[in-house]
Amino acid sequence: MITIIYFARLKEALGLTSEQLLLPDGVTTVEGLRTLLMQRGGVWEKELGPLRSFRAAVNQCLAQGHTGVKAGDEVAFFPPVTGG
Amino acid sequence: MITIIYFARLKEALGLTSEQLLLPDGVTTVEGLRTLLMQRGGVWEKELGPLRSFRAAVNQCLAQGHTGVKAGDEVAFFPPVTGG
Amino acid sequence: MRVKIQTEDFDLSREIATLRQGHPEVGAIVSFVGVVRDFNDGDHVNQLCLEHYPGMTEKSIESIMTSAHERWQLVDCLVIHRVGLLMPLDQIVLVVVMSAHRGDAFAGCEFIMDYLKTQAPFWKKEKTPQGAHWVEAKQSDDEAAQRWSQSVPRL
Amino acid sequence: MRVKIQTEDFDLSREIATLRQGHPEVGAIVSFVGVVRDFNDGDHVNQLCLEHYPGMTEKSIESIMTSAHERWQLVDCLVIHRVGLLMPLDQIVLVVVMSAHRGDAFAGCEFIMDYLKTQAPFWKKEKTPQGAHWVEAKQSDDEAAQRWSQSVPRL
Repeated sequence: MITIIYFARLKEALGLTSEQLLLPDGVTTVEGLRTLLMQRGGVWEKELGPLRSFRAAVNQCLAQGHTGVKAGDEVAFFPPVTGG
Repeated sequence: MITIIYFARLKEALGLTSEQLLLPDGVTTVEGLRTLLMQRGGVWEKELGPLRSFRAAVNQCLAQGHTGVKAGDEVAFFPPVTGG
Repeated sequence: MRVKIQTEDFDLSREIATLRQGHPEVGAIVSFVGVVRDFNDGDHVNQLCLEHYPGMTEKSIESIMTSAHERWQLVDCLVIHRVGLLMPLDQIVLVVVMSAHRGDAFAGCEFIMDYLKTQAPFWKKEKTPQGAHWVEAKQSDDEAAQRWSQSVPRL
Repeated sequence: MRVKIQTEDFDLSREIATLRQGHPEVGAIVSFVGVVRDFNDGDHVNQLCLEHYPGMTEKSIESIMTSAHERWQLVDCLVIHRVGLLMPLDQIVLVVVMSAHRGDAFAGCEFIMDYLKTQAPFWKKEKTPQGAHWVEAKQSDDEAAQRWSQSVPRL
């Protein structure tokens, strides 16, 4: 089980602030997780597709596509940050 | 007639805050004025000599040795500044 | 090293006075205050709503401040970032960096701001007469942060 | 553009609030506060006495601020410099620079401080238990000011 959190534009577009997901075998990275979510189609495919720019964090640290993901992790997807 | 003002270490060493001086013929630059003052000897020679580092201003603008000096000017001699 | 994420406003003088306590070696204090402009890319901004990722926000800012301490001789630093609803002219963010000497304080403060802009998880939503929209990230902010990764130290 | 030479202390928050009035386009405010350190080159500083050249001080600082306005997009700036007797931990100098964007505000503020250190006619006298002495100018301050005369603009 992993926790996925969505922020800002992604949260609104997906209509979801967070979800708990059983990690399927073979999904071991952020990129793998993104591909899995995009298979939901529709807004998922659009928001997490290559045309939309977004960032990910694993356990509250900025992550890359190849960053590992395992049961118990907190994964977040969000747009590029605009604070300050 | 020109006004000469002294500040900080120079003022204390020379025992003088300012003086009014009739500019002799031939003294037309800051360097010329400095040479004139050094001819007073003693502490003047020591404080305005090449071993002591000091700065000059003419009419309240930082000046170089070749900066012109004429009757009516306000000339200042002082150590390198240490504000801020 | 302190990070505060809060909805309330802050007072710069008071924050500096608190930060200075017990640090007689400080000679230079550089502060950055970011405020809500009344005009933004031509649209009249009525309100700004700031969302953040609790937990990660504090962690990422602490990590940026730790990097600043490793690169320059800093005595202490503070970041305050407001979240929630903000109005034009409101203060959004404060970065204070103290050092014995001014060069370190300037560099440390600008470094923290540049990384905060690109790495701390905040998102701004603008509400204008034309409707609400999420603010897009700026290329110039990425470039500002990247220049610090050059190995050549600035004077 | 304002210059104040004064014996009284100043309040940073209040000075910024005054400076911001009528400037809704400001997004970034960078401030530098210089304070009297309790230790200076190993000697315990009891007091600092600041002398200046009235008239030239204001002119030279205004000239530095004008240069900063020519080099960067600044909205307004303020310099306050105290003179007379100062105690350890006292504030000595304040530079505030406001701009639409932070890069300009940081550069303008550091530029003004660097030139103020080398061109504005102030002199510090330290009174320590070992006696009073005039503070010597620092080579590093000249170097800090000189880097701005390179024609390559900073990012």
